[in-house]
Amino acid sequence: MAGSRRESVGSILTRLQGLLRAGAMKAEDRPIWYDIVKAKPPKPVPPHREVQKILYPEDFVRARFYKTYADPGATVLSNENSKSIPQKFVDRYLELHGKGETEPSRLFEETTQSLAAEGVRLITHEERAAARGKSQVTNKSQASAVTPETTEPGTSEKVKVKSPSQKVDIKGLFDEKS
Amino acid sequence: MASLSPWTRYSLCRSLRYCRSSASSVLFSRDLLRNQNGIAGSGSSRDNCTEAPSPSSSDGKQKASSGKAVTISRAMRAYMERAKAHDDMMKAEVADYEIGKRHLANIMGEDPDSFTQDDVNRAIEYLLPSGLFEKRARPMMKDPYEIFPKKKAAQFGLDGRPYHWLYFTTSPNYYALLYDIAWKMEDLKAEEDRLAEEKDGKPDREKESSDFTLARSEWITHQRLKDLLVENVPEKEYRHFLVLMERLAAHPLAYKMEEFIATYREPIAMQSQTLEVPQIEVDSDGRSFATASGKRKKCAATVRVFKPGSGKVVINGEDLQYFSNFVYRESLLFPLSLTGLVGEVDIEAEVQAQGGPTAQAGAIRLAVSRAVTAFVDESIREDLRLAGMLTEDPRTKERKKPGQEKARKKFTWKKR
Amino acid sequence: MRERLVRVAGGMMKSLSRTAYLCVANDVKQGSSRCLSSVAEPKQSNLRQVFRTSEDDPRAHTLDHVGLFYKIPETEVNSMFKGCIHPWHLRLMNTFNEHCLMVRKPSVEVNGYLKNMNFNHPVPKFVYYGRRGAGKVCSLLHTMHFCARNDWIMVHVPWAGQWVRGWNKEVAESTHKPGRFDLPMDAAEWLSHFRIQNQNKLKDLKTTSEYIWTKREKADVGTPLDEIINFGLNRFKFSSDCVGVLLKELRLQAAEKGFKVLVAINSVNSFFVPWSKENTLKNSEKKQVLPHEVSLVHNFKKMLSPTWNNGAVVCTVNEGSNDQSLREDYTPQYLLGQEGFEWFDPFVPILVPEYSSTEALSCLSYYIDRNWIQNEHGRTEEGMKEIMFVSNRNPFNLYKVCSSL
Amino acid sequence: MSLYSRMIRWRACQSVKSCCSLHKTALSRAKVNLEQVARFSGSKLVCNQQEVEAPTPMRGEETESVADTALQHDDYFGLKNLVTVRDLFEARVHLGHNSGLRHESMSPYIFGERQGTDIIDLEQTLPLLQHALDVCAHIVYRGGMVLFLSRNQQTLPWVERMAQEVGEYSHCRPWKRGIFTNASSIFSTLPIYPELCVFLGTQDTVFEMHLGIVESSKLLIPSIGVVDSNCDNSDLTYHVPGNDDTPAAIHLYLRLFREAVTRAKAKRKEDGLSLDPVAYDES
Repeated sequence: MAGSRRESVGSILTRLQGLLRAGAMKAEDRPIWYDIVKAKPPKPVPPHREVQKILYPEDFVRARFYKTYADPGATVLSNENSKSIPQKFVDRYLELHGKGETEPSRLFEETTQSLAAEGVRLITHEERAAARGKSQVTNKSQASAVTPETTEPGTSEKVKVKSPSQKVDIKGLFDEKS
Repeated sequence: MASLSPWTRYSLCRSLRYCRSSASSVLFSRDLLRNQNGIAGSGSSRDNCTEAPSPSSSDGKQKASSGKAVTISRAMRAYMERAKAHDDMMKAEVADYEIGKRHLANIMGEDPDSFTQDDVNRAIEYLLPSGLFEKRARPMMKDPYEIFPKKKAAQFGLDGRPYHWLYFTTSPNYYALLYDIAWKMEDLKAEEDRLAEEKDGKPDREKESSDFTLARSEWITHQRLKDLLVENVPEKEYRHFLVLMERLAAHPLAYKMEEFIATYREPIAMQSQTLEVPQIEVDSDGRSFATASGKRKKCAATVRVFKPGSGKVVINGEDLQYFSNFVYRESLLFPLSLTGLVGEVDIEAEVQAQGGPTAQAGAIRLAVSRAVTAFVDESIREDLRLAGMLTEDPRTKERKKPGQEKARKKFTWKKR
Repeated sequence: MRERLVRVAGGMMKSLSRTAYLCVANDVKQGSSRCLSSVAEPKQSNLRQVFRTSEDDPRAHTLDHVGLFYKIPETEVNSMFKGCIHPWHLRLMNTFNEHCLMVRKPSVEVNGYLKNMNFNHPVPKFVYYGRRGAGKVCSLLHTMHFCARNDWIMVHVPWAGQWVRGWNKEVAESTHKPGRFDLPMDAAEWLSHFRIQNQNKLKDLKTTSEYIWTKREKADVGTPLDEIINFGLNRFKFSSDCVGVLLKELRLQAAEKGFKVLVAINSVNSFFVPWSKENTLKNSEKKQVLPHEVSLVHNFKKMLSPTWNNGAVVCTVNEGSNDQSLREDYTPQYLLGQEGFEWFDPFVPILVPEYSSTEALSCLSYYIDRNWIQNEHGRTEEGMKEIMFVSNRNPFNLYKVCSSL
Repeated sequence: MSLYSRMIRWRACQSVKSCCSLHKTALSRAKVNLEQVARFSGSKLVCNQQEVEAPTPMRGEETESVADTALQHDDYFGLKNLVTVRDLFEARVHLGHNSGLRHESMSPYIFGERQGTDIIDLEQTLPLLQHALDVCAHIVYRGGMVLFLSRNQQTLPWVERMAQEVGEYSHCRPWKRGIFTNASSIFSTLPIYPELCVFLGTQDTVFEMHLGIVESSKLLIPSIGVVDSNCDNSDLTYHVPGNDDTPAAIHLYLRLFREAVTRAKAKRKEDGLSLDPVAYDES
């Protein structure tokens, strides 16, 4: 078509109209889309706006949950009906909150207790660290005979992430829960 | 040339304008062009252009059967105009050619009415002798339809809509093929899932798929694919096609698509099947023998192989001593050792003493291999063929070049 | 795979040394045992057979021993065979650490004749002939061994061709007769060879006439032949004449004294056929010396004439000692030429053929036994067949083929 | 996510309701219009508002007027009830890219950033999609060619199949430069252009924009494009903010465009606009 090939100038509609106005294109030769685009022009672009972060109240509960408690372990994804422990916690929290009986400051502990009553035992980061340290000690005493250089607890912990003793620890966690 | 009058020379030259290279593009018929201009009525054109009705009006509108005006797209109008112009030009050229032919007949003193194309060729060769090596570069006078490239038929209808839904890809047939392959693959995957569900992940396909194999065929060549698609397919695209087809053929359920795959495969001819196996004859002593001959360089050998035998070899009445070098004896040994007939056959060879021992040994070896095929089974015959024993060596002595001492060797040259 | 097979086709007997290729080739064929040396699992040949005989006395050899190797004792080797055997054969024997000869039909036949001959007749003449490498010298050796065991006196020329060729040899005008030429070195060499071969047999032999070498030096009647030999070895100038004296005395005394003389000459045809001009013997004036002008040849030719008895002449004719242009055939008639044939007539030609398949197998078994064939495919039955095919069962070619395995 | 999903669900219900009500009125209005067309056929039904430079149609006044009447209609092909916000949500149309990849021109259409991922505002997407479908249907209704483009390898066969089945065109293969801008030499005929390009993804590779967008804009071909949060929408005539990577979303778009094209063709036949002697479905 004989229009300007500078695509950044106006829109295709204005450019075609320019052609028609200037007589470079006869009216009967106009393309099919012309009438349609003219009748149904593109909608104006809404004004630019700042994109907000999407946050919900439950996010704060969940954030505090993860801050306080250690990762409760894996979640079964194949069963969509089963809820994960954090989700249960959040639901219970909101439920208690909705009832309005508890003080907001005690709501978190209340929820923990309520879940504990149902048999869900949550382990805090400190407890986890303590348990891990203990297993680390035993592990070290076993391993020291073989590898005396693993003396520094921080590095050895990193190294031991995949060690069998760690697995035992996790297994123990599950056992406790069940 | 001097005897020609200016006029004849002019017409001759005019006729000789047809000496252009006939770069042929894709399939296109002149039937179509004739059709549209009402020259030839028979018009059995091969391409899809026959679908387009012949437009007679030039204003771009036509009354359809419903009585309403049908718009002919500008692209189609332009195409038809060009087609008409081309046809007019061709008509003029054909007329020129006919006149030129008559002039030529007169020059040669022959009857213009019975002057054929062969006569034209002969006359041109006589009147305008050319020393050019390339035949196509020499003067010629031919039917314009043989000289001008054929014109491409329209790929779109009167309304300007392309026939093919992948027209805009510029290689519709190729991409349609890829599309087919993709969907076949999807179908196979779906089928596999279905079978896995039905038979608990163990579809028994051994029975059906037993005769599906790619071993006896190979993928079609690049050129063949081009011919099949009537499109230019770049090398890269051809390789892409191969990759996709390989993937399809490697699918465990590929046998279900055997028919589709087979269209893009060419059978590998079992050459040993087409091989001529010599007849086994029986001589007066009741021993069976086979006769065969072989060639190498300038040497020809005829060999009779007797079975059973004791490993005796007679070449031109001598024994294997005929070849003093072990290399030649070894070359005779190979077909026998490959077939396991060392010491079990007798060989009688007659070989022309011309040529060197290599040629003689090679000729005898070929003949022996051929003769031995009579006594062995098919698989060994194929082994022999694969080992190159049944193929004649086409190499010959390279000619000596002028200015050189031998074929390659140069004269000694010293600057000073 | 295809390429490999073709590559093997190129130099295929090397297949034996390049068995790896053929093994690959054969794997494809799923181990069929057709392709001989390519059998994936080389198994020892079952053609292995008896190739040795403990009978080391050639007098006892009969046709039953044909194709079997017998061992020559070390002492006899040193006394008799040093300088008689071709270098390659000697090398091979040294490698094998024993000196074995195969009993073959031609020599058994000749030995049989010698055993039953009436020696009152003029000397019988036998000529071994055959293709190159067919075993003529070995047959001659066998005969010599036979005669040595019978305490015959050996007059053996290891290679007569040596006397008629060599353009740079020391050639002297004959002291005995002008127009002839002496080969002092060759004659001396032969004398020492003769002495070694007949160490204990010459004690009683004395000259029967007087020989005057120079004005001062002469050999009286009754001089031991040993002294003649010593004289020849000390005075090279007269060595050729000494040879003549020696041969004459042997001829004369053979019948009288009752000892038997074996004249064994290898490639006797060189006595009669002149060598080409380039390589021929030349005198001090650079003129060609024809064989009959050489005094040694002249003397030995006399041994071939039927003028004496109580002895035998066993010779070989050899293509190799003829001129390049005269090697078209290996028959005595062709090789000796007109003159030689007439000189020799009458004689018994004995063909030394190539190995029969039993003999070839025996030889291969011997080689395998001596670890001469180490390639494991060469030890298989199919490998042996290949070797036999390529060598055409010619003993020398058989050795050559096997030497690379 | 639960609150958000609940919220979306609520919104979706609202939109479904409104859609239903709208649809009813639209249908009744369409009937009226058709009757009007029938009554005033032949007379010049003025369709445009003010432009003098764009004269009334010339290609057979009768058909033109029918088409123009259809154009007057808000939803002539009944495409508004085809899809709801819920449908879009379930087809994961709302999922954008990582926020760091966001294109500035897309920020008005982004609902928010959820844990580092942009969420596209389906409330805005829906009307834009309906508008685009309507335009597409109108172009088809008038006999225009539609070219469907996509460079997504995963969904390529589906796009091509849809185009083939509805009798339109498709180009999902590597774009050779100049297919529009240099068409006369590439096709060696008088160039043929589609009347509409539908981009089911506006990106060629992850870094580059589809070249066809610029080419169609240069050649005055209107384009509809599904633009993800990381794409530039400035060269498209009609844009539909939405996920362009997920097969579910692409299948949804394909279903909608298929419906739009089929309905438009049916209408075209019904209204007697289709007089072309050549069948251009599959040949």
